[in-house]
Amino acid sequence: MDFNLTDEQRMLQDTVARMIREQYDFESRMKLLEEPAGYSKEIWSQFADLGLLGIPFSEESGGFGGGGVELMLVMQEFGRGLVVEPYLPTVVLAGGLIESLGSDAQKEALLEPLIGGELVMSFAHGEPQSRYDLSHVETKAEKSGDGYRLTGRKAVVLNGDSADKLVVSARVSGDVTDSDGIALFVVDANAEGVTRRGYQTVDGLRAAEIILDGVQVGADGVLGEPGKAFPAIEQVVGRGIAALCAEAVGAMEAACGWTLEYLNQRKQFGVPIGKFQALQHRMVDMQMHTEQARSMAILAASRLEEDYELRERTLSAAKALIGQAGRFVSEQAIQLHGGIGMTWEYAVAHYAKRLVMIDHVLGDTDQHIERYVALTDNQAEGEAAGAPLAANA
Amino acid sequence: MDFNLTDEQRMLQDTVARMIREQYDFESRMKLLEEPAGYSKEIWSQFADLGLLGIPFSEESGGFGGGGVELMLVMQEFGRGLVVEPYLPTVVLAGGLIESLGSDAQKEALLEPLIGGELVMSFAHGEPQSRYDLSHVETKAEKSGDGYRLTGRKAVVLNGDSADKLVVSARVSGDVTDSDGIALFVVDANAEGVTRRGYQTVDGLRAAEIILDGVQVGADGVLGEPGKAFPAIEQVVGRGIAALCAEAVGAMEAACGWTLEYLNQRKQFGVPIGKFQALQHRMVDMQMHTEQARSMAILAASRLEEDYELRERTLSAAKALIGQAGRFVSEQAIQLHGGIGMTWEYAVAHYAKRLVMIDHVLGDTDQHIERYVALTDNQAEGEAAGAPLAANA
Amino acid sequence: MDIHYTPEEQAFRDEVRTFLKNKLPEDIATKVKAGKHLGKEEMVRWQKILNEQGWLAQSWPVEYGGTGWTPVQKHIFDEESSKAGAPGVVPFGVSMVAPVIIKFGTEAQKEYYLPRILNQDDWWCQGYSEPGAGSDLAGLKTRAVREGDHYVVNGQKTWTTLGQYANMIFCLVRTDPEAKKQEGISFLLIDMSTPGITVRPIYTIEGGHEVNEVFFEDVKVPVENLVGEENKGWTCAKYLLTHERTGIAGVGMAKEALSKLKSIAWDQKKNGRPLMEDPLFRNRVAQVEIDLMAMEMTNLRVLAAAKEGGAPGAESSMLKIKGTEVRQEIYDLMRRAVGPYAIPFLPEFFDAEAGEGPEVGPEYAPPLAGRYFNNRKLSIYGGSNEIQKNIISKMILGL
Amino acid sequence: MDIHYTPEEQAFRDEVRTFLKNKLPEDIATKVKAGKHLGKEEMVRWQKILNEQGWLAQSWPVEYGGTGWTPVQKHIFDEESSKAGAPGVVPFGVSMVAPVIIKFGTEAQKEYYLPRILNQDDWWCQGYSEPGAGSDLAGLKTRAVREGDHYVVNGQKTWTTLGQYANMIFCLVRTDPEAKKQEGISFLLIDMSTPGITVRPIYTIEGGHEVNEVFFEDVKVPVENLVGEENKGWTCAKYLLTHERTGIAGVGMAKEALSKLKSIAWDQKKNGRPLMEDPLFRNRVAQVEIDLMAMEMTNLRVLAAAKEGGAPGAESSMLKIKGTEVRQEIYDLMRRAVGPYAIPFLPEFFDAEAGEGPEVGPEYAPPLAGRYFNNRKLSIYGGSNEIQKNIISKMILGL
Repeated sequence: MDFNLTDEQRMLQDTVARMIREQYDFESRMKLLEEPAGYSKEIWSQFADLGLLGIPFSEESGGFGGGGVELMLVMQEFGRGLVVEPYLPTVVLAGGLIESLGSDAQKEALLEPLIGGELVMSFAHGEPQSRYDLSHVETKAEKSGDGYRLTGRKAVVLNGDSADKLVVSARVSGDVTDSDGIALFVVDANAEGVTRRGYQTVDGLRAAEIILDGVQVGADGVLGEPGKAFPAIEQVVGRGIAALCAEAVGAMEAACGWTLEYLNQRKQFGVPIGKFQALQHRMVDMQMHTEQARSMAILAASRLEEDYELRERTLSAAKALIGQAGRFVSEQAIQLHGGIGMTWEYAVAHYAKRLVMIDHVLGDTDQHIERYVALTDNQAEGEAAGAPLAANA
Repeated sequence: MDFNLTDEQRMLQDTVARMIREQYDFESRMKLLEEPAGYSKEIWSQFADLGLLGIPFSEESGGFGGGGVELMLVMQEFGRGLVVEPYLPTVVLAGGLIESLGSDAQKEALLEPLIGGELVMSFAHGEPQSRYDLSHVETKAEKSGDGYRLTGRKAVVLNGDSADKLVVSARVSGDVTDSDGIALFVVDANAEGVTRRGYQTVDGLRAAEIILDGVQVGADGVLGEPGKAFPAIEQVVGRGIAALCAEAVGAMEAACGWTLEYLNQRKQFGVPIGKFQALQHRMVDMQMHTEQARSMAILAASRLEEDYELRERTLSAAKALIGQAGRFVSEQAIQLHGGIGMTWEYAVAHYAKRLVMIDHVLGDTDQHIERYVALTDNQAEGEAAGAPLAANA
Repeated sequence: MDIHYTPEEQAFRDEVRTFLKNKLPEDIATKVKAGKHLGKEEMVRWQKILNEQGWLAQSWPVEYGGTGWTPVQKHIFDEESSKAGAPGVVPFGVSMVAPVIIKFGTEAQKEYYLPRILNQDDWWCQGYSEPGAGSDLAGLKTRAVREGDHYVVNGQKTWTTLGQYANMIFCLVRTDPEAKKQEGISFLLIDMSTPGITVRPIYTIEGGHEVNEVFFEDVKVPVENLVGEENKGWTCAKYLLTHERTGIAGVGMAKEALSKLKSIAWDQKKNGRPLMEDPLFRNRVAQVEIDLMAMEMTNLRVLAAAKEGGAPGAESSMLKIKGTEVRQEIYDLMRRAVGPYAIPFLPEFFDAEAGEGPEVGPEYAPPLAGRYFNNRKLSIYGGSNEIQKNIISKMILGL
Repeated sequence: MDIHYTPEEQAFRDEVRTFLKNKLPEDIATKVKAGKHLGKEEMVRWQKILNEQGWLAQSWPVEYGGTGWTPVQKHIFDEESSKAGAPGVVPFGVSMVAPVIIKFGTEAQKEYYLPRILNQDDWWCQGYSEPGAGSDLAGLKTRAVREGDHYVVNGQKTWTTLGQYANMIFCLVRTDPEAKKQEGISFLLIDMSTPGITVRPIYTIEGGHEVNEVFFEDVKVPVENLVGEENKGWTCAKYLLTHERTGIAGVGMAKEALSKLKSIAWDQKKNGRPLMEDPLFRNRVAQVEIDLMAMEMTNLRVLAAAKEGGAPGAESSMLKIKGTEVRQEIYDLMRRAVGPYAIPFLPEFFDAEAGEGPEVGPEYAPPLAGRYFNNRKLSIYGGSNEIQKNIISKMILGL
């Protein structure tokens, strides 16, 4: 057992941390929201230059060959900076699916520009009725020529408004919630039949509702074997969950940091309010939630390559705990700040919004506890409960 | 709307309060536990002399004609004193069933001595597998001569070890959990075929496991129409719930009182520990839980005569909230006392045990929330949510 | 002891219902029920209707135009209003400055200001908090120096709710800088159009504009605008703070919110079934419903004590805490109920009738996250819940 | 970063498993797993077995007979022990007084006491707390006055765990009453058979007898029983308190308790189905399981830091709080799981094999309520959780 970072990992962490520290202070971040795409193309290029966009991709695909820990290190710093660039939808989700299912030609055509920062993508999967159910896909893909014709509607597609290309899920067979029968397609965001309504999100990101009205996709746009995409979706979403967990830990650290500073500086009745025991204990609770969240983010990152059940159980446990911890930290950070924590001009409000909204992305606490239970009760009970965490699989 | 007590009610309250204050201090109470029956026959006689054993019975039955409020006033004082006498099983439950279903002859034969303090009874209803489900009755009653023959087992029968007579539920028809088909019988506790294993309870009361091995009951022992007893059971248990709620409020008040006194008196680091803000706020939380519990005890007492749904919904809501409040107050009373609150010699430990155990009697918080939901969703939603509390039915 | 309404109280409830049914403008009720923001015009319109009915000044003495209602009547009115979707009355004029003027003001002040408040001629706002002094009011720094028949005011107020609409502000100002903290404070009425006053909006976490900063730079205020004695403003402030606050628990608002939560949870689907049938979610809704039921009863008990002359005192702190906890829990559940559709930020949906292009999620969804965040304020303003616990532990518990 | 055990750590785990399988007496494991109390004989028997294996003194330096284990090895041992139903080692001798003797004792003390601790010749107990001083150790009043080659000790200690079995007690006593609070305290080793010592049992909430009061009346203690310098006992006390506490989170115990909770909840029926399939109860079990998973990871991180030489410091306060919260939650759920059968009080069931007459409820039920109540102590002893939060807010947060 070893919690030390390798030299390479430490370098990666330092690089990202420095960049965030130097270029991503709160005021700069708030200005980025006004960019047309809702983020900075320039910073995106810098991410590319630093190699960050290639982190999770294999070296054959032109990537860095990083695993869960590398992803965690990057996302944690992004969380500290409340980074708005579309790393999750482009690199982790859409990119991950292309690497996982794409043909050599598709990988070459898409991953190279993606890693280079020239191609921004999105994963259009959720639908108005799907809530957090990954297998709920109503959008239809009908055979048409040597390709498919897509019809349906995608909901709250992160950065779907400015993406160049979309990875779209659609059903080729089966019932609405079957995991069998789901296919993935690469669709040009400006293709005929695609209508996008973009909007800002509560936490300052961008998303879109996307209507697909008989969108024609050629054979070269089919990703993997049609109808068999679900396992890859689950795995890539799992990576997304680990990424969000790490981001949340970074944001919690920042929210705790701001709050601690405020408690030390703000005076009332003649003393810093950090001298009041009730507030001290609340601060301790925030810190403890953050430590528990950090533990789960590490565990999630460390188990991305394990077998299905252990991996998915861990990811659901992590997302569930982090949703709760994030909400607690957010609410208490605001409460301990008082009115100032409620204002748009003050960073804490925005950390709070991001943390609470993370619980609405890729499944919330309730959904993941339910899933954790389902995956646990599949196993021999004694094993599941008593198994040492660190035991090798 | 009027929260004032009538003069009669105030007199009743004063009488019981005085008696508890003068004769039921903590040391005296702890001595009573060593009595053979687990309570004091002498105090029971005093209850009779004061008319307390007749409170809920109609004047025709020789009672006081009291309603929910009178019952509440008595039980609240009992809660303050941690009274161990079998008021709930004898007067509220068994007595209540006899008044509700008994023939004139049965009422005369049983209620007069019961109200006079000469007859102690118990309600043998719960079974090893019934948990909190009132309609779960496996005990069988088979026709035998002009009476019945009872076979089965009753679990955790409060004061079942020392009761003179038992009201026993048994099934004449239907499946194990049908509410139809349940009958009630008055059984002599020493009748042939009755085996009792008595024991103390965690909170210092007494209970028994009772085995019925072909116990013969004559026609005069059948209470009401066989198979149709369930509505009466539900109503009388409802009164029991209201009684327990009131008792819990009395016990919470006492637990808060002891804790407040301790916070003021105990010094650490040179000041009374009540000066520490974190402990102050905890004490406030205890007090708030107690006030919320008091509100529900009043509401429960006030709705005992309402129609089925409103009455039962209220009782389940009250029992659910009071279970939670009681647990919070207990745990925090111990915590704020520190080690001393953990000791057998100190009253707070016993209030805590009673409060926590009340949640195990006549349904716990979980069971009653579930029941509340079932009863609520039966109704038109809008009505149920928006109806003013004080609205006349 | 009888928790039922008396026949008189029932008759009153019917009267209120009839009034609301006939007089509450439908456009306003629709907006309120949808959780949208009201503009100034709408608030004024409703308050004029209330005034015509004689029901605006509920806590004033009858001789000044008050209703003479009992606390239970006020409770009934609040409850029915919330249920019907009537907006709450903006408190700064009618419920805050007016009682102070009635208690401490000169005859001239009463004659001038009270009718203007009833007629909606003045929109008042509150100048209490300052950047350096949150829950610690006595530490305020805004100075007023007597110069002839004027005070000259310099300083800054903050968290001034709806100050953007106001033409009048009542302020606590320091008139004797030498005096001990709570002494040397005076209570001034200030015309917002006086030169030297600047109002700057504060945007809050959800992007809304409810509160403001107000800056005073050499603002001349006539001495006749002093209420009570100079340096005795703390008396006015305390009176206002401890002034009976019937509605502090927000029972009516909580019930309305709960009812909305339930209708959302019936509409939302989880795994093909209404979310309201999900055992865990349903349990949470029931928990908060039961908590609210208990709180309503607690509120009624406090009201009854108030009717009997018992001072609500620190009980209102309990109601404030419990009331805000219950509402925050309900808003939290609403946000969670809509799943991913809590994410879009569509401020145009808060105020206007409908968005453009493809709709985004169910109609009720867009304001929910904002409402959740905005309502974090409940446990902060009006004395944070921590301050309320300090009060209870001092006043009730003697700690 | 790698959360897996190294091959060496895996080999060690196998070794521990084999040892436990071969050497842990079955009667003891059965009692531990059923939540029953162990007697002195059983505890001594197990500790002798551990000593024969050389595994009793896990935190001693190797030269005194310690194991030289890394923190991870200790964690593995704890985890496997809990899983197997091995009792925890009674800490007062081997883990508390011994490290102090090793650090501050004379050669004679080391030579005499350490082997006796390993061989189970002495049963030690702790004389720290006093009736007037709970978490505030420095306020202690027990006096020791030097008279020739003896100290004469007068005073009272309390919460002395398992003092009824002890023949030795280590005490903090005040040797200089003039000195400031934390000065003037000395660390004494006292033979319990010395005239003037009385042990009185304290029965706890659930009826058990784990703790005692110890009274000292003119008790003569030879000066050679002083550890460290006179008046410098606080140094020993602090050393002991901050001494590395690997097992403070109680991960192994929590896992065992969780596994028991699950088996109970599978066995119990609610509405004809296993309670474990009740969505609400199942959710609670999952919540605490996930919390425990996170805590185990936190514990491993702290251990790893300790291995690298980073002092666990205030992190152990976090683990203490979280560890006790998790266990208390599990015990609470167990109590609730058995419904009405939590009510019977059957102390004969705690220790003996079976009751008489008709059985009362399922075999696992009788100890559950008692265990829940008894374990309220977890958040009180060893520095209450409130004190731990004070420590964290000072040491980590600097508040």
